Amino acid sequence: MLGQLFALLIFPAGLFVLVNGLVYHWISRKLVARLQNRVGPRWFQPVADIVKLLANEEIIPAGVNARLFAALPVVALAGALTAMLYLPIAGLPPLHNFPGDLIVTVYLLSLLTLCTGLAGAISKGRFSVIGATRVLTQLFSYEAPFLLALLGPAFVAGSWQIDEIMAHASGQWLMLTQPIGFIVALIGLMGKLEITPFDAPEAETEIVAGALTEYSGRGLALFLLGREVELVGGLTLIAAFYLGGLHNPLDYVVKTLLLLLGVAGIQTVMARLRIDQTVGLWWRYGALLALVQWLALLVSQGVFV
Amino acid sequence: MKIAMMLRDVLRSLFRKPVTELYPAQRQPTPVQLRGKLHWNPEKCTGCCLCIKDCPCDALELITIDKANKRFVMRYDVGRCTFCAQCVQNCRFNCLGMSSEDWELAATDKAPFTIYYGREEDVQSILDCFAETGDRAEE
Amino acid sequence: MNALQQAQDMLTEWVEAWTEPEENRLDAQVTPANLLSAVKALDDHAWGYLVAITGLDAGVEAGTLEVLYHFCAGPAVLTLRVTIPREQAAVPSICTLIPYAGVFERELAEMFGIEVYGTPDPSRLFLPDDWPEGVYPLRKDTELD
Amino acid sequence: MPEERFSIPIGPQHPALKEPGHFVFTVDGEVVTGASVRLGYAHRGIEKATEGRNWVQNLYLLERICGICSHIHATAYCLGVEKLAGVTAPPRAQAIRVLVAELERIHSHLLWLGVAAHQAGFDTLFMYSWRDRETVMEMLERLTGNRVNYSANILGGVKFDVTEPAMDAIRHGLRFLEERTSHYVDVVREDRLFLQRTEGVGVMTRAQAERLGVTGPTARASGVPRDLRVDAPYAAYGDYTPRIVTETAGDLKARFIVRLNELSETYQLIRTLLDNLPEGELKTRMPRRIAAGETISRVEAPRGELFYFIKSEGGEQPARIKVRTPTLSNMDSVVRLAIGHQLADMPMLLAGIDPCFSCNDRLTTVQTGDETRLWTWEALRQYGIDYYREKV
Repeated sequence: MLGQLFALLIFPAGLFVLVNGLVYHWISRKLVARLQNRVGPRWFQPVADIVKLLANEEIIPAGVNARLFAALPVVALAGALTAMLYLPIAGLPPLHNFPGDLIVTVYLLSLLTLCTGLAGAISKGRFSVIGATRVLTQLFSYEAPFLLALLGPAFVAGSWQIDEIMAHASGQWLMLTQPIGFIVALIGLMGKLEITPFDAPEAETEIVAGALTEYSGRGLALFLLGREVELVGGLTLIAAFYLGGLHNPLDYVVKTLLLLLGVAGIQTVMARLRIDQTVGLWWRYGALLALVQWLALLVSQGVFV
Repeated sequence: MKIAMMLRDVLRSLFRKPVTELYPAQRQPTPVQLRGKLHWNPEKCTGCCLCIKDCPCDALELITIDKANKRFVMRYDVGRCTFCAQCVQNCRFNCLGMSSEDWELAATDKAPFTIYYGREEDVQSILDCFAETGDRAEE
Repeated sequence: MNALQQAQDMLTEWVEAWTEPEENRLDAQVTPANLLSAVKALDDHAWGYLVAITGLDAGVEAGTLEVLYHFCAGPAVLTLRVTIPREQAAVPSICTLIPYAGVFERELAEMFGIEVYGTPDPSRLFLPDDWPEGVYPLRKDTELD
Repeated sequence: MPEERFSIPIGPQHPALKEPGHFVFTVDGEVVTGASVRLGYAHRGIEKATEGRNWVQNLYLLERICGICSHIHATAYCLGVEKLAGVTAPPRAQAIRVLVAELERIHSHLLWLGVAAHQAGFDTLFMYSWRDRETVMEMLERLTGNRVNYSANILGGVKFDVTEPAMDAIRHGLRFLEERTSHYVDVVREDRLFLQRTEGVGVMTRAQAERLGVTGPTARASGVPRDLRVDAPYAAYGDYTPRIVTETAGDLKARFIVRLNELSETYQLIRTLLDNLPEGELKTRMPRRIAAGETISRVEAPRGELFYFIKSEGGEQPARIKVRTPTLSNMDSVVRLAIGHQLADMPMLLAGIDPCFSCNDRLTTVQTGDETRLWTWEALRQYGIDYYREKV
């Protein structure tokens, strides 16, 4: 019982992932800054932001279902944290597993996006509603290719259980044998995290902060934490599948940071896509590429089996 | 079709020092032309008040103690000054100048913004006079 | 033939008096009734473009306001001057001929209290919403502090 | 039942507009179906205020109409007043005016490039163009003593001379800027992802541009070859003539290209100017009272044609100064072009004309005879204090 509480609140879910998320968030900001020839924030900036938000007054807009408004960020963060229980956080084997936990994890990770969309939709602000529409539109565009890209390694391993897939992927870097899947997965993660060029849902120059415009204080802090947790989860998942598995903490740090650098690099050289362009890109190219990868896998498997 | 054309800049920056100036920890040297705080030299002033006439923001005031002996005190309001240097241009006796060193003029209260220039004893007599009358009116 | 002479030829019918205040400039005195015809003549010949509408207040004693329509073609500036009484300050809108004159007319109306009849959007452009009616900041007798 | 419309306000406080203007866009889904504009949030009553100040004081007031193109406002005013007074500034002073004006154009266009890129969510281009803009800011600081509001002009001349070391510093800086600018031209011309946001967006044909009265680079991007530096040379532009840069596409991409190519022209012009700077005095005497008369002064600001109408009645103060800034004549085009575009394109479209709200809003002071309808500053402040005291 105590052990489970520890696992839930401290390690691997809970506190550890939160700290991990904040640190990675800082690293990504710092990387982007350096790539743009700037200094970037100091190490405590993300922590300071969260602490400040937690201390801030929380404003609930008039005419909004207050309970739902307050519950959504909690659900979002809880969903993201729950997903961590099935992931090889810090290179250690996942705490829990069962056949098919990959699908559950991926959908737990999507809970945050759904909650963000819902939060925007109930907020009644004009920017929030437009933001919510965009969040959900984007969700439906990247989710299928992203899932297909993650199922590639699962297909090769013949299992839908994260640790088994990872065990199969160890020793061989699937990003070399399934490059398309890797790229689609990485870019899908950027869509999930609403990183440029997929930041139309929170495009500050158009709709202020998108779906979360009306959020302040704790609610906003929880959403932001949820996104940082998701960053960790997403990087872990891709590193475990495509970069030859995660075997120890060092392995974990090196591989996830490499991915983070890749994300920061892609982020800096791109302009924001309009939401219609995002959808077009994912369905026209993303989904197609993921299917091509699948076809290639089917053929190669067919040959080898 | 080309994409990611800023990639070269981006990669180069990764191995280069950021250009951000870490003010106030590091200060860049200022050019000599910089128009900072105004300085007034009472020795040559004739009290013609041309500087005051054209000041666009009423930042200057010349208090006459003894016109015949050319004893003046200049009250300068840094908070109002726009640092345009028109007064420096107007002065035919080169009494006015703007410092290129003294430019970090922010303060947390209003007191440092009022500056009295002049011979020490003149400034003192003016301040005493204000202390007596309890206001900052002229004369 | 230079641009100002061309303009002079186009407008002879509508203009009461001509003056040449400076090099490359021509001022034409026009009555409010003839304004639209004069602008139409310029527009029909595609002479230059409207660059600004200036309001002028001659003061309370003179009792008149002036509206200046500046048209430019290269270095040449043609100004149509319309004089109107302060009490019944009104000019016709030229938006039907020059659509973008709307913003200039809105500015003129709120700053000088000149009614521009027929302008598509007579709402305020610059002045605050709670600015009182009947106070026109750029008239000479409006004292502001 | 009336048709329900969903309207998105942009401004007066909105991250898309770093300056206060208020646009209301009516949208159907993501597509804009209507637009309107309300200005005046930055009114300072400058036109009225000029009537209560003397000719010299007005120079600094008008210079502060805009922080970015301050020098060109002052130049337009000086040229106008000098014309009224029958005085001509010496050739070297005129050349220095042109030099500062062109450096200001570089600064303004690079600033615009950054802002426009930021509107498109391309922050890397934003950061780099602003980094490079520092080069020209430093040149200006070295030359004039300030990064903005250079205060280079006085009536009848300029305040400072250009020294040899300063010239070398400018030449050196220009080499760097030239290389960077040609790189940016490549980026805005060819980067596929960025083109998705600019190509074919906000298209304004030449006929439309003339019909909507747009000016400056916005007009030149639609193929209207209008540039006062060439059409009606002022100051020293008669001796140093730039080439008019035009594009025909009239979309956002063309506006990027026109502004960047104008930069290359400007570098060229500055070089020629530095190599052929006339010798001589920096200023002439100006009378304190300016002869009665009216004059018009037109100059090419970075954003387009800037128009000054100055009227003197022979006193120490002007009778009327009318300023028509380029943004005002470009503003109408945004409202008209907006319809049919995506909401996401609005910030870009707005940035496309390089709007300057402080230039626009300069006309009113807040104080009227009707006290009951206005909050005085004191009352407002007290209200704020009371409000927060109650909250705590």
